[in-house]
Amino acid sequence: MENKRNSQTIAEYIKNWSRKHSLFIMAYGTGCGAIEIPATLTSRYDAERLGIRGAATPRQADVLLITGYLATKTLKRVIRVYEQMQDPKYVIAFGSCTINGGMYYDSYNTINVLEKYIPVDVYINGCMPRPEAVIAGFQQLQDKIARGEADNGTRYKENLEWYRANQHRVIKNWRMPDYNW
Amino acid sequence: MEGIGLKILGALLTTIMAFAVGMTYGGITRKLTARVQNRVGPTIWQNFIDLVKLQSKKTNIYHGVMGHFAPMWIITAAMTVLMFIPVLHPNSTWYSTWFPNLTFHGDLIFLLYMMVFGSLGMALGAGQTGNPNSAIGVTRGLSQMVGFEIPFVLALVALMVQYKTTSIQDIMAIQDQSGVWMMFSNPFSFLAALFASLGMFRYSPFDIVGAPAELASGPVSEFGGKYLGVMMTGGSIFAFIKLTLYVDLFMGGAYSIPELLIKTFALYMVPVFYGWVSPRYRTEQAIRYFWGWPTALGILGVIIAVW
Amino acid sequence: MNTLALIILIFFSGATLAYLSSLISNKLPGWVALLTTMTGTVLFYMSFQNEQALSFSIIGLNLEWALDNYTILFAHIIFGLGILASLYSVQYMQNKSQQGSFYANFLLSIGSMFGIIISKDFISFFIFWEIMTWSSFLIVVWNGIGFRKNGIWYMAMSAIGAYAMLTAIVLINSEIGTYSLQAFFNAVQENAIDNLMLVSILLLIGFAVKAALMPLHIWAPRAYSNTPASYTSVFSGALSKMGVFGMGLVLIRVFRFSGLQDNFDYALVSQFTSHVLAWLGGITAAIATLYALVQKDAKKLLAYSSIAQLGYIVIGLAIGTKLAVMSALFLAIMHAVFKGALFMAVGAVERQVGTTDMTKISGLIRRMPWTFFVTLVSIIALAGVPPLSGFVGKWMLYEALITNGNFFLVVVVFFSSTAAFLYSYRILFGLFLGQEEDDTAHVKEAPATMVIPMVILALFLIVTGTYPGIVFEPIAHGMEYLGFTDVTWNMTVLSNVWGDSVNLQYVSTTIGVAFMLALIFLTFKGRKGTRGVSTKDISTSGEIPLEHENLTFQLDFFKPFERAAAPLYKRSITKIYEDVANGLEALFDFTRKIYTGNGQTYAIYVVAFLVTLLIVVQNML
Amino acid sequence: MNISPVHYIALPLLAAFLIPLLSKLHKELARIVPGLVFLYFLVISVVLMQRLETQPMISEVIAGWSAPWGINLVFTPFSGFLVSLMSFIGFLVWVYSYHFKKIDYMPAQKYFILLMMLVTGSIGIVLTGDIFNLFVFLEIVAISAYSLTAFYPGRDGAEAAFKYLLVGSFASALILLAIVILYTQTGTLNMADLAVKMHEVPHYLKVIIFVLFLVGFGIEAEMFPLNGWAPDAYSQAPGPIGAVFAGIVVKGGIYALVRVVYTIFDLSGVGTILIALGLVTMIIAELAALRQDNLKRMLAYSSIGQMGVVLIAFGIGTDTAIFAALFLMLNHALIKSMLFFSASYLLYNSTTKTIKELTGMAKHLPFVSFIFALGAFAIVGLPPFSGFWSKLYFLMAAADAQMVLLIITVLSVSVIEIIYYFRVIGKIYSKDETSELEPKKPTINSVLVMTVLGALIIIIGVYPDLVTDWIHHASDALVNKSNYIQNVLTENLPR
Amino acid sequence: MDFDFQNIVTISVYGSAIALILIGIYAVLIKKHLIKIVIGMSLVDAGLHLLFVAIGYINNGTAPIFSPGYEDAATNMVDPVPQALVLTAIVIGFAVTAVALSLVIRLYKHHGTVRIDEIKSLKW
Repeated sequence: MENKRNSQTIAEYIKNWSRKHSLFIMAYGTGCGAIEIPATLTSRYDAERLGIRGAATPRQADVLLITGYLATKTLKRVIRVYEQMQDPKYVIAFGSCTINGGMYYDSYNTINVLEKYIPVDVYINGCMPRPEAVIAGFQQLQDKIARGEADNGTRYKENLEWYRANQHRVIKNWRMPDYNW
Repeated sequence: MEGIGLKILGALLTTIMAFAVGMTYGGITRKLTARVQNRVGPTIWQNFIDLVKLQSKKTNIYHGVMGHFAPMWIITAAMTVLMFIPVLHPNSTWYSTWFPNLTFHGDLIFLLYMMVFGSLGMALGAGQTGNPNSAIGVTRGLSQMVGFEIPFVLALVALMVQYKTTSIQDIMAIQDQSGVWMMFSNPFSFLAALFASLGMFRYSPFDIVGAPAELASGPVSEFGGKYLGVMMTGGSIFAFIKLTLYVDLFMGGAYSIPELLIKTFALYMVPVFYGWVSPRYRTEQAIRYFWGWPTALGILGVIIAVW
Repeated sequence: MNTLALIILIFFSGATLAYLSSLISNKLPGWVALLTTMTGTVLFYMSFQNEQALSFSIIGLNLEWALDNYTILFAHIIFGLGILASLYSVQYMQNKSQQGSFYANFLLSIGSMFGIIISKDFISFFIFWEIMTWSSFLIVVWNGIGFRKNGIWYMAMSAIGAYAMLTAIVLINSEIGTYSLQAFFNAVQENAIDNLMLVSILLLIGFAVKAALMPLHIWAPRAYSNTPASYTSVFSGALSKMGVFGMGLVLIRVFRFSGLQDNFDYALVSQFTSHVLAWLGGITAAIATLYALVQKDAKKLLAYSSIAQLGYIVIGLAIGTKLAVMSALFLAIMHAVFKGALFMAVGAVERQVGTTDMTKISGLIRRMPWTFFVTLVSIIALAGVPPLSGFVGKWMLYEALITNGNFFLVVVVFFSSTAAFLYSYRILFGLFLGQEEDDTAHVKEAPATMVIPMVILALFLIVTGTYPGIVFEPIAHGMEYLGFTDVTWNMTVLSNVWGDSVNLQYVSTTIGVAFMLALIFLTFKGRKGTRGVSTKDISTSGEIPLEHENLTFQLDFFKPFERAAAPLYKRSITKIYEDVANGLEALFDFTRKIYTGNGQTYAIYVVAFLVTLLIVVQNML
Repeated sequence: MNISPVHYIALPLLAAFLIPLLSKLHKELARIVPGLVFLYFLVISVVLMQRLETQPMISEVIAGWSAPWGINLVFTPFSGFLVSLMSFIGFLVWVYSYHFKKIDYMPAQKYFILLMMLVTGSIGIVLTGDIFNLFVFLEIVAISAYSLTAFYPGRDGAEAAFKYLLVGSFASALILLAIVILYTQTGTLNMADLAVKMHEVPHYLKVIIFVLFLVGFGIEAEMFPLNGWAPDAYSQAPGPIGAVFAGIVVKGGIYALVRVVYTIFDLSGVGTILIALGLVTMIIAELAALRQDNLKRMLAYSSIGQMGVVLIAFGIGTDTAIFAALFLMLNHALIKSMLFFSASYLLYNSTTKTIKELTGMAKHLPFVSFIFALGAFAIVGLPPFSGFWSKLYFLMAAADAQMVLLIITVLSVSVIEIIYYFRVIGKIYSKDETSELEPKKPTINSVLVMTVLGALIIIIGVYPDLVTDWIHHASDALVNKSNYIQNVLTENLPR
Repeated sequence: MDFDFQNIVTISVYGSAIALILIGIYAVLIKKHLIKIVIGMSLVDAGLHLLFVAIGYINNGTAPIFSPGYEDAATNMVDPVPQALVLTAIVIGFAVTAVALSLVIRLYKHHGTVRIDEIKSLKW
């Protein structure tokens, strides 16, 4: 992949630099992975030194953490939270479950591949990933941001129809108000 | 009209300084908090980074005109109050050149009311977003305000009574003349005001207004991007304003910027320290807290002042 | 013909005409009322500069009417608000029945208010006072709902006040032999009244009822909230000021400038009364504020808020220094303006939506932007936040209290005005902010004749926020009538006796500049990407609200505060009154058991009475 | 024709006998003749009042025996005032009840005869100068009042009438006893003469006589605790008779009491007793009225309370107070009769006569409700209605007498009065629900009567000078006792 | 005090008058029977009338008529006024009693009782 960093304008560079060093995370504690977030953010691993801090609402958040398997029911919520986040936004998916369903691969009500429903920037493997891995994942995201490659929101918008089709396929009762975001 | 130009320049300088100091203090707090918790913590410039990021973010939505105005109310209030507050001691050399602004045209009670201006505007904006959490946060914030205003006002009344003036410059000048700071000549009032400042800064234990897990950060829960950025700026300026006001009123003001920084920082550490060691109060507990010992101290202060 | 008599006559005959015209068409009375108020107002403003007086005699009592500066000050309130309210009223009352009686009483009360302030003798004062009372009472019960709850209390409390006043009046007459106000003041100067304190206190009680001072306020919330909004603005704005008018006369002319300040006892008692009154005002303000912020009904909230505001005014008058009186009168005018505007705005909501219950309404800001604007401006003025005119009055009040040494009172006042932010926010949020109700999606802005009066009032608030001197001028003249000399004022600079000042022009300019800067920055930065969305589009922690759901937070709005202040809410004065009333009724019920219904018992009474009288009277005669 | 006060007595007595005969000629005459009598009352009242302009009083001697030996009728400004008032109210009652029992003329005949007797008796009480005659007239009033109270064939009417009779017979017995004692002591029955000779009576007897009179007339004047009959009688009598009770009969009782107190006796300290009794009467009555469910009983209690105020005013006894008392009596007569007139329409088809049933009556009977409200406003003394001025003068009198506590008590009771009157107005004008009563539309004559009364109340309220001269004359005449005695005893030759 | 016949008569007349009044009052106040009450009322009246006549009576007096044989009537006549008055009063008392009795009949018809304490549908 081509390194875009050198082709950035000064303004873009500053923007990306600040984005990189200030990641407000929206932790969506779906599965067992949620237990790793506190560990990551508190004294032992101290993610705040990287500029990572929690945000309580999607409006303020930069990063959406999907921490584990997603039931179709929760997927609906995830989609909504994701869509409410403001550009630029990033998604980090935790654990095997978000990659291929993991141990729930044949469950009737979980999704297997998160990428089909919302775009993901970084996957962190493991079941569950330890905080070290999480921080490594964050660093990877930061690199990506700095390079200007984290175009999560744009991807979603461009392929909205595809994502929507996938979402509709899983979520049978799509009774979500479409507020035209 | 070179006076006007200079004044505008001075006003800009004051604003920038207030902004910078406020932001830096926030960063330092974060760092210190992290150290206290045995963490490395972010850099002390982290707040600036956050601000730049917020401004760089796209702001997709707003919830109507009051939502749009909300950050404006805050920054307007912050800038206005800043213009009317003497940043440095009137006798100091720097003051007359750069920081006189409009300080002779307002007094303490005006400032008290002007400081509310921002919160009320913010509350309106938060209300319009339609998020129930915002409204709940606002009600908590306003209730808490009623709580801490009482000791605060008691302290101010003691001050005004003691010095027979409501003008901040005069208060500073009298402290200067007598050589005794208010915080020593009437320690009870100072203590009451100090307790009130805990609530004003909304650090723990008085941070239920924007309880992140419960209320999704309360009033600001629908604001992101540029709105949040402007709010942060306003908040920083306000932090500076409150500290400066305390320094002016209780510590005889500052003659130079370093002195100001030292005094304000020392004051600032009080709520921060208090926050480190305290869990969170519920709103009614917070209000009762302020209506308890701080109010008693304030009344004592007034009695002493009257004597 | 004398203009004063002509104005009174116009209003009273206008009232009759309005009632009669309702027999022809239900639409006519509104226009008749508007025409009458306009004629009266024009007549007044054409001639109020001239010296005017009128005196005549009725069953041997001399009645005098005259205009003076203090009167003119209050006449401004009455006519200003009266004409706007009657303009507003035409559309507001559009579809209601029985407009004839409404407008008749409307005009009667305005006319009698004018009568009160021009009266220079107690008899016409009292007559107009009572006409005002019952005409407003008839409007309170005009809708015929909840009479027992609303009307009776109003009338009973008013009667208590009026009779206290009447007692004082007849006592004065028995002392000085005339009903003339001027003679009374002269007698006070010469210390010619033996029980002056009793008389003054009785008069004060009479005025305090109308000014809704604390133990006598219980009629106010019920009466205000049960009245059609077009009258409530007059009711709360102008009619309650009649209490202030009278209190000003007693507290300032009798207590302060009585010429008896050398008399130690007198000074002591008058000082004591003033202090008690000031504290009552403070307590009124605090408690009423506390009650205002737990209300669910917007009109009730405003009603309690009115009580609180009147509390401030009473404090100002009771303190009685130059600045305090000025602030009280300024607040009186401003209260008339912003409370008038607020009641009009709430009335507009009521007319367009059908209710003023804040738990049922939300998100009207997009439907009724002008109404919102007016409410916002008025609420800011009410809360006393700069740069609107409410701040001017509050500032003067605080300074007056502090410079006069009322340290704890200032804290009480400050507490209540801080708590006032809570209910200010409550009403703005409850009606206009929050998510939009689907039920109210069809709602439109109120018609122009309703909006224009409100906007005029709001603009007045904005202008006087920077240039309060416009209002200071008549106030200063009025204060000179009350006995103050050398009343100074400045167009835009407020100052206290310690020499501290606030320059309002600078304040407004700074706020304006800062606001414009922020506005430009926020609006134009990333303007293309930003768009307005519906208030339903909120982040709800992933939970998905359905279209018809309304998540607006309305119930138990200030529950935490209520919990914290629970001891203050525990004892409700209304409840005490009701308990006393119930107890008395039970006692009366017991008393009337004397009439057993048995004819023989009555015969026994006769004999027993005869015997008793024979025994008792033998010694007496 | 030479008009003299005798016509007041003679004519109705004649008419009463003639009516049954005349009604044989034409049924309608039974209605018309009483009206003519009342009209004639009005005419002679006006003429006699005119004549009083030139002479202090008219003393009419009956059967040629001059005072103090003969029976005489004395028409002073005071009695003229009351007589005119009674004639006026009587006439209005006649107009109002013209359609009374239209279908069946027999009851109407009885009704009008009794009504006429009631009014005549009351006028006789006021006019007579002889104390035994006063007793006789009182009995005429009483008997016709008993009969009228029991006029309706229901069971409650009889009960009320019996109670009234029981207490009333005590009254007559006591008065008779008093007259007996008085006669043994002075040997005269003429009131002027009695007043002259009163100093011969030993003090203890004087007191006993006074107490007997006080209790005896107190029963008619509805003094507490002698007024148990009043609410029953008021509420059970036909509607217009309530007005007659309040407007005429009670005035007669008060007159008798006042005449005795002011003219015959020269006891000091009577004022205090009257004030005390008036106060108690007023307080108890108003308290009872507050808790009353029955509208007419409520009006009755209110009437008692008003009489208490009048008693207090007479007890104070200064010029202003008596002026106030007379003004109060005038207002009470006008307003209370108006209230009774309107109330009887409001309650027309009600069986229980309770206030509860009136909910929303204003919708059906707007005019009557308006009149009732007007009456309520006036009687509680709200300006600019006539009730205000009398109340003001009463208070002025009390204030001049330095009775602050009295003022406060009276005004507190007025608050109660306001509460219960306005509660009724609230019920009538309530829109919460509507009454199930079948309203009866007021007939044209009753509308006329109520309009006249309402207009009078407003006119007197706005321009009290219309009647104050009249009342001033009356009160002067009452206060000026020696003038009365002198005139009665000297002007003794038959004209 | 000499107990001659006239004195005894006088005393007994006065005494019986007072006794009648007291008995009447007793009946009115204590007896529950309506008829008895009416009788009591009549007794009171009768007692009063007797009293009145007795007061007017002079020992050995003559009728107040100036006619031959009664020349000393002017000085020694019985006072005629009480007698005239008593006549009136008796008529009145008669009328009242008649009304009362008619009312008693109606009360009995409607209430089915003649006990006064059971007839109190109007009270308070």
